[in-house]
Amino acid sequence: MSKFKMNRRTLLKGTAAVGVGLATPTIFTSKAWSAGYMNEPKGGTVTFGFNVPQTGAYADEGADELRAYELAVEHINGGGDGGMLNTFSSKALQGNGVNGKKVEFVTGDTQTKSDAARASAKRMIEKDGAIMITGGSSSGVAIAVQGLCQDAGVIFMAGLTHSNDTTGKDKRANGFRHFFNTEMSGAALGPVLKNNFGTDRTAYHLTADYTWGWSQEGSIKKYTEQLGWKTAAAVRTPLGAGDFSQYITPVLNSGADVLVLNHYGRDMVNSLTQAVQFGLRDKQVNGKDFAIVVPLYSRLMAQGAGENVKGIFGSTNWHWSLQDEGSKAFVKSFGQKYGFPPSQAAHTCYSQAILYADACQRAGTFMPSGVGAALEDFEFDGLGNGPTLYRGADHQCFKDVLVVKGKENPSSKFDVLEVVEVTPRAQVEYPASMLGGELGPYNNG
Amino acid sequence: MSILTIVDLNKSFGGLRALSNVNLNIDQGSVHAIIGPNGAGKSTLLNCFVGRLEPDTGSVTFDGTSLLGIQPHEINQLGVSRVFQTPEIFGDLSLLDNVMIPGFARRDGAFKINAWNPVRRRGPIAEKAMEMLKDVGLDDKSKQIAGQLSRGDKRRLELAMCLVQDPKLLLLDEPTAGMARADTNKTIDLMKTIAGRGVTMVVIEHDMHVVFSLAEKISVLAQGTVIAEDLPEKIKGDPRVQEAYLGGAHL
Amino acid sequence: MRFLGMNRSDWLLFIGFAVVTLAGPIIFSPIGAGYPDLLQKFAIYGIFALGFNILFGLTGYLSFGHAAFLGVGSYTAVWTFKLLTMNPIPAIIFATIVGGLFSAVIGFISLRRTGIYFSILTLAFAQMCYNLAYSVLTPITNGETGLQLTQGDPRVLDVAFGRDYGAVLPSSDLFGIDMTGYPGFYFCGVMLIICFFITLRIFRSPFGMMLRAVKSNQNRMNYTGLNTRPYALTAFIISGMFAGLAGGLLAVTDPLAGAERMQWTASGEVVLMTILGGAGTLLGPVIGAGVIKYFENIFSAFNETILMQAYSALPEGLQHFMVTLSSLFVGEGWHLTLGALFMLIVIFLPGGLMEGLRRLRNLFTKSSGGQGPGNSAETAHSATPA
Amino acid sequence: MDAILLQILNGLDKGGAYALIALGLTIIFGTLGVVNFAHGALFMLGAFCAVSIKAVLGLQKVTLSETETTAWGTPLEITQPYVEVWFGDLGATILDYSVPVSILIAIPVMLLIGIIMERGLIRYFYKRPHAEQILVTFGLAIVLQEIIKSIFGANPIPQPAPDSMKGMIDFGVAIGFDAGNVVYPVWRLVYFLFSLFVIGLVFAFIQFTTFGMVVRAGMADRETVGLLGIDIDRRFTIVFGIAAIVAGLAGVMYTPILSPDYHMGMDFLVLSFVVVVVGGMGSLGGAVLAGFMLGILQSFASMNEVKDILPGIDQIIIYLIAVAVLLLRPRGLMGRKGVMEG
Repeated sequence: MSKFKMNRRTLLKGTAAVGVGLATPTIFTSKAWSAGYMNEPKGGTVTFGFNVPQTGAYADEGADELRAYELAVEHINGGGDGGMLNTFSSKALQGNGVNGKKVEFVTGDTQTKSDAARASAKRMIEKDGAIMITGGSSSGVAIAVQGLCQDAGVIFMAGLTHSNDTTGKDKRANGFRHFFNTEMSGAALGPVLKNNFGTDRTAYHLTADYTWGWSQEGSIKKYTEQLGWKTAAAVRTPLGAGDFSQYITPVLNSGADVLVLNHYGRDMVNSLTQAVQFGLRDKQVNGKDFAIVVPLYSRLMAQGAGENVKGIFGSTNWHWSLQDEGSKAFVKSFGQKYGFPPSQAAHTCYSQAILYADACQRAGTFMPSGVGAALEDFEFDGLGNGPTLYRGADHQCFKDVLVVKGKENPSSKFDVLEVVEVTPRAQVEYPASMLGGELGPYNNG
Repeated sequence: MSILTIVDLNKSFGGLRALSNVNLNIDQGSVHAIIGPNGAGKSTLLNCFVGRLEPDTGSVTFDGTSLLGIQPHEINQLGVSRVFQTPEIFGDLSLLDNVMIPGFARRDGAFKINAWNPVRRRGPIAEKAMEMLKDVGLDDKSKQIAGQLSRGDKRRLELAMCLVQDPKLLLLDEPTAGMARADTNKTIDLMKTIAGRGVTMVVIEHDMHVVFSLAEKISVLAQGTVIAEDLPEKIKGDPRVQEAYLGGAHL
Repeated sequence: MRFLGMNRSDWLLFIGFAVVTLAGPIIFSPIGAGYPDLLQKFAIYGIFALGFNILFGLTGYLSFGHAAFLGVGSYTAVWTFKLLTMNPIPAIIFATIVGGLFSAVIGFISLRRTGIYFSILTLAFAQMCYNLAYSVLTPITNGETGLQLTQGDPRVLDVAFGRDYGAVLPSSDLFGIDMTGYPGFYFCGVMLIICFFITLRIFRSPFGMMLRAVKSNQNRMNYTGLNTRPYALTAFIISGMFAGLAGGLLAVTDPLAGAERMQWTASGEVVLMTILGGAGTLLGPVIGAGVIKYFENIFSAFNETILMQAYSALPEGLQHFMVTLSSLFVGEGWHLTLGALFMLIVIFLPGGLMEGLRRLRNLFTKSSGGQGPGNSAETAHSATPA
Repeated sequence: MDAILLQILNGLDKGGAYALIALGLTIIFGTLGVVNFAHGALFMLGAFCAVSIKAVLGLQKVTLSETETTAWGTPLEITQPYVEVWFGDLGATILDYSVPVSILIAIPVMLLIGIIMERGLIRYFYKRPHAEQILVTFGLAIVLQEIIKSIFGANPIPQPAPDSMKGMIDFGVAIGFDAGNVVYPVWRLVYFLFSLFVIGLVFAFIQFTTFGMVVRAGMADRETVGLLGIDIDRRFTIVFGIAAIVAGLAGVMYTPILSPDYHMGMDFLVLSFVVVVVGGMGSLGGAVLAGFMLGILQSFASMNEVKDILPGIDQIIIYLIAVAVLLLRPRGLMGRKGVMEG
C-alpha cells in the first residue's frame, strides 16, 4: 500500500508540473509538495491554524476560543505568566516555543458550516502552511474538519464538540478530542438525577433534530432508563425553531415529570426560557416537583437564558469556579488579560493547544504519526480536570465530568452555574469499541 | 370568402354585458374597420380573437379553425398578428432583435431550442427584419434600444414585428392614436402598401380620416352589438351611426 | 472572421477567459488567492453563477432556491463515489443529470407563477429540501455531519477494475490523478471553461435572444407566437444542471456533502454573486463569485496580530486605533464589509462590477466613438437587470 | 381536545409576531413598491431597543470591594443600578418593567430609524428593479446586524418579562378542564393582545384618516396618486416610518419570548416574506390572516400525533402551505392582480 501511495504522490507531482506548466516555479518549492510530511516547518517558526466560528450563532464562543488560543501561544512562546504550563504535569515545554521553533498562528472563520469550515481549514493548510488545525464549536463542523485534516495529513485538535461520533463512528487517526461527549454526560448525570429526583420518574425529551441532538437523547435515555425512569416521549424539534411553545405545551398533559432539553446554544436558551414561562419549573406532577434537565450546559449560553437557569441540572466540561491549581492558574491568567473568566470552550481549546505543543516537544517532531504516538495513552494532570488519559484506541480524553446546576444567587453575571458534583473519571469510562468507527492509519500528507 | 367568422359572440364582465350576439365576417384580403364610441366593446372583441379573453358563448373561426380555448401563441402561429393600443415591444432589446424574434417565431414555431449557433446578422431572417424596418422607416435606428424610441416609432416597430411574420390576418388596435398628422399619413400609406400585398386587416380606429382612407368595409359597434356593417360611403350617411356616436343631438 | 460561427471578438473573449482561468495560480497569488482550495472555489462557484445568470440574467426570473440543485448535485456525486467509483467523470455526469431532473420538477411547478411569487415558490422548495436533508432524510444525507466516504463503501466499479485504496480513505482521482490540490483546480477550471463556452454560445444564439425576450415582454412573446413557459423552463433546467455540476465538483474536490449548502442563504449568495458582478453579462457572474469567495476566505482570516503587523510603522497609539477600526471590517467583521460592499455597488454601480469596468473603459476610450460599434448583443448586456 | 386548544393558543402569539412583521412589509410593498429585505433587521433593532433601554436603566454604580477579590485576583466589583441608587424601590420597579417601558422609547427611535433609512437610502430605489432593491436592503440588513453584533456580541441577551406578567393563566379551569392542563403564559397573552391592538391601530389609521386614504390609494394605484399633486414623498417617508415602528414594536414585545440576538432578524425575514406572499402582496388583511393562519398551522403540525404520521412535517409545513396557496390562488389569499408580478 505504501508503495502505491509513493507512486501516486510522484504521479501527483508530475501532473501538477505538467498542468501548471513552466509558469509557476513556486509550486515546486511550496511546502505542500515537499518530501517529509505535510507543511513540515523549515524555518524558525511553526504555524498553528485556529479555525473558530466568528460569525453565526456561536460567534461569542468562537471569540472566546480565539482568546484562549492566543493565550496558549503566548504561554508556549514563554510570554505572560505561563498559565497552566506551570501546573501541567508534563514539563517538556520550556517556554521557548516547540522543538526550538517559535509558534505563530493563523485564524479562520468556520461560520458553523461544514463547507466554510473546511474551506477555511484548507486555506490554512494550503496557503498558510498550518501544521495543525484546532477549534470549532459544533460537532458537525468538528467531524467535517477532522475528515479534512485526515485527508490532508495534518493533526486536528477538536475544540468544543460533544457528539459521540467525533471519537466514535467518525473518528480519524489524525483527530484528537479533549472535550467530553454525550455518553459521558449521560453517565455523569445519571446518579445525580437519581439522588435528586429518585427512580420513579417519567421523562419527556425535546431533541434538536440533528446528529448531536439524537446522540444526546440516546445517552440520557440509556442512563435514565437504567435508573428505572420511563420515557414518555422524545420529540424532535427543528434546529433554530425560535419559538418552542408548540413543543412545550404537549409536555403539560403528558404525565411526564421531567423535561430533558437536548438543545444547545440558542435553541437551549429559547426552549429553556419558554419552558419556564409555561410554568414547568414550578409545576407539580404526580405529587412530585417537575424538573428540567439540560444535559449540556454552556456558561456563555446560560447567561442568555438569564434567571431561567436557576436550579436546572446539567453537565459541563469545565467551569471557572473550580478550585484545583490548574483551573486557578488558567482563570487568573485569562482573567487578567481579558477581564472576565474563560468559558469551557476557551478551556478545552487552551488545553488542546498545550497538549499538542507538548506532544510535539516530547516526540521531537511535528510529523502527525509521531505527535499522535506521543498523545496516545498519554496520562497527564494539572490542566483543570484532574488526572486525564488521552486514550489511544479512540483519541478521546477521559477525565472527571462536572455536574452543574443553575445558581440561585449569582454574585456576578459570570457566576450562573455552581458545581454540584465532580463525577470521577472511572464512572464515565466506556470501552472504545462501544461507539464503533475505525481510526485507520495516520496520514502524514 | 371569409377568413374570420364570428357567430353570436357574447361576453359579460360581472353584470356588465360587453358583447351581445356579435356576428361578423371578415373577407379574405380586405381591410375591415371596426368603429364605435368608447366602451362599445371594440377592444373586448379584438381580445376574443387573440385568446386574451374567452367569450361566454359563440364561436370565432379563423381559416376553418376555432380560435376558442387555444393559447395566444397558438393563434399567432395560425397566422394572426396583433398591434396593441399601447405598443407591446421588447423594450430592452435592439430594434433589429425586436423584429428578428417574430422572424424566428415564424420559422421555428412556438418553441425551439436553437442554442448552439449564434444569431446570424447577415442571414435571411436578419435581412428580412431589416427590410421590414426599412418599410416602417426605422432602418437607420436598427441598433438602438427599443425602449428609447418615441411612442410613434414604437408603434411602427410593433407593426414591423407583425409584418415580418407575413400574417394572414393583421389586427390593429388604434394604430395611429397619439400620432402627429404627418406620422398618421405615413402610417396610412404604409398600411395601404401592406393591404396591397393581400394581407387581411382588421382595424379599430377612432380617427375617421384613417378609417375612411383605408377601410373597404366598416362595422359599427355600440353597446356591445353590431349596429351597422357596410361600405364606408354608406356608413357615413347612416343615421344609426350618427345616433350612436353623437347621441342624436346633432340631428 | 468566423470560426464555428463565432466572431473574432467572441473568440478573443473566450481565449482570454481560458488563459486567465488556467493561469489562475500565478495571477491570483499576489493577492493571496493562489492556493488550490480557493481557486477551486472560484471555478466551482463561477460555474454556479454562470448557470444562475442564464436564468436570472437572461429571463429575469429571480430564483431563491438554486442552492437546492447545488446540494442535490453534491449528494449525487458523493453517492456515485460511494457506490460506483472514485473517478470524477461519472460523478459529475450524474450530478448534472440529477440537478437537471430536480430543476425540471421544481421549475415546472414554480414557473406557473411570475415575479416575487415565483421567487417565493423556489425558496419554499429549497427550504423544504434543506430542512428535510438536515433531519428526516439523514439516512440518505447524513444530516448535520454531511455525507462522507467510508472505507466500507462498495465502489463496485473500482472493485471490478481491481482498484484497491487500502486502509486509507480514498479521494477522488481521474485515472490516477488525485483531484485535490492543483490538479483538482485544473479539473474544475477546465469545466468552468467548457461551461463558459456553452454560456457564450447560448448568449449569442437565437435561444438566448428568446430568453432575453422572456425578460423583456412576455405578453409580446405570446402574441408573437412564442410559448414562453418552455423557454423559461429550459433556462431553469440548464441553470439547474450548471448548479448540479457545480455541486458535483464541490464533492469531487472535497468528498463531503452537507445540508447547509442548500439553505436559503446559500441561494441568496449566488444571487448576490450574479448581481454584484453584473446580471445578464457574460463575465460578471464569474467575477462576482470570485469576489465573494475571496472576501469569505481572505478577509475573514485577518486577525489582530496581522493587523498589528500591517500598521507596525505607525506610532503605537495610532496603531491601536487603526487596528481597532480595521478589525471592525476584517476577521469576524468580514460580513460587515460584504454588506457594505453590496450597498455601495448597487447604489453606485447598478450594473455590477462589469458596469464599473465598462465605465472605466469608456473613460479611456472616449474618443473612439462611445457606443457606436457595439452590436445588439453587447448593448443588450448594458440593460439594467430587472 | 385540550391539546388542540393549546396549539391554537400557541399559534396566536406566534401568528401575532408574523402578522406584525408582515404588515409592515406589505405596506412598504404596496405603497412604496419596495422589496425590503431589511425589514427583519427592523424587527431585530426593535428588540435591541429593549436591550439598550434595559442596559441604560441598568447602568450600574460600580464600587470596588476592599475585601473580596475575583478568581483572577482583581478586586471584586460591587454593582448596583443607578435607578435603584436614586429611586430605591421605584427604580427597581422601573427596571422590572423595562420591556413595556421600552415601547415608549422604541416608537420615536424606530420612527427615526425608519425615516433615516427611507430618506437616506430607500427613496433612491423606488424606481429601480426589484433585484436591486433586494440587494441593497439585504446589504443594509447585514450591515445593521453586524453593527449590533459588534456592540452586543453574538449571544442571546435575556429580557425577562415584568414579574407580575411571568405567571400563567389557567384557561382550562374556566371551561371545564382540570387545573394546570390548559395554561397560557401571561406574557404571551399580552403579546397576542398587543399585536391585535397594533394591527387595529394600523387598520384604523389607514381606514379612517385622510393620510391613510392616500396610502390606500397608493396601494391600489401608485401611478395615479403621484399625479394627484399630493406631496407623496413626505407621505412615503411617514409610511416607511410607521412600518418600521410596527416591526420594532413586534421586536420589543417579543424579547421575553425569544432572547434577542443579532441574527434574529434574518430568521424572521424569510418567514415574514412567506407570510406576505401567502396573504397576497400588498394586502393588509391578507398579511394578518396569513400570519395567524401559518402560526396556528405550524403549531398543529408540531403535534406528536401529526409528526408520527408525517415525520418532519413541522419543519416544512410553512413552505408546503406557501406552495399550495400559490398554486391554488395565484396571488395569495387576498392579493390583487398585477402587484409585484413584473
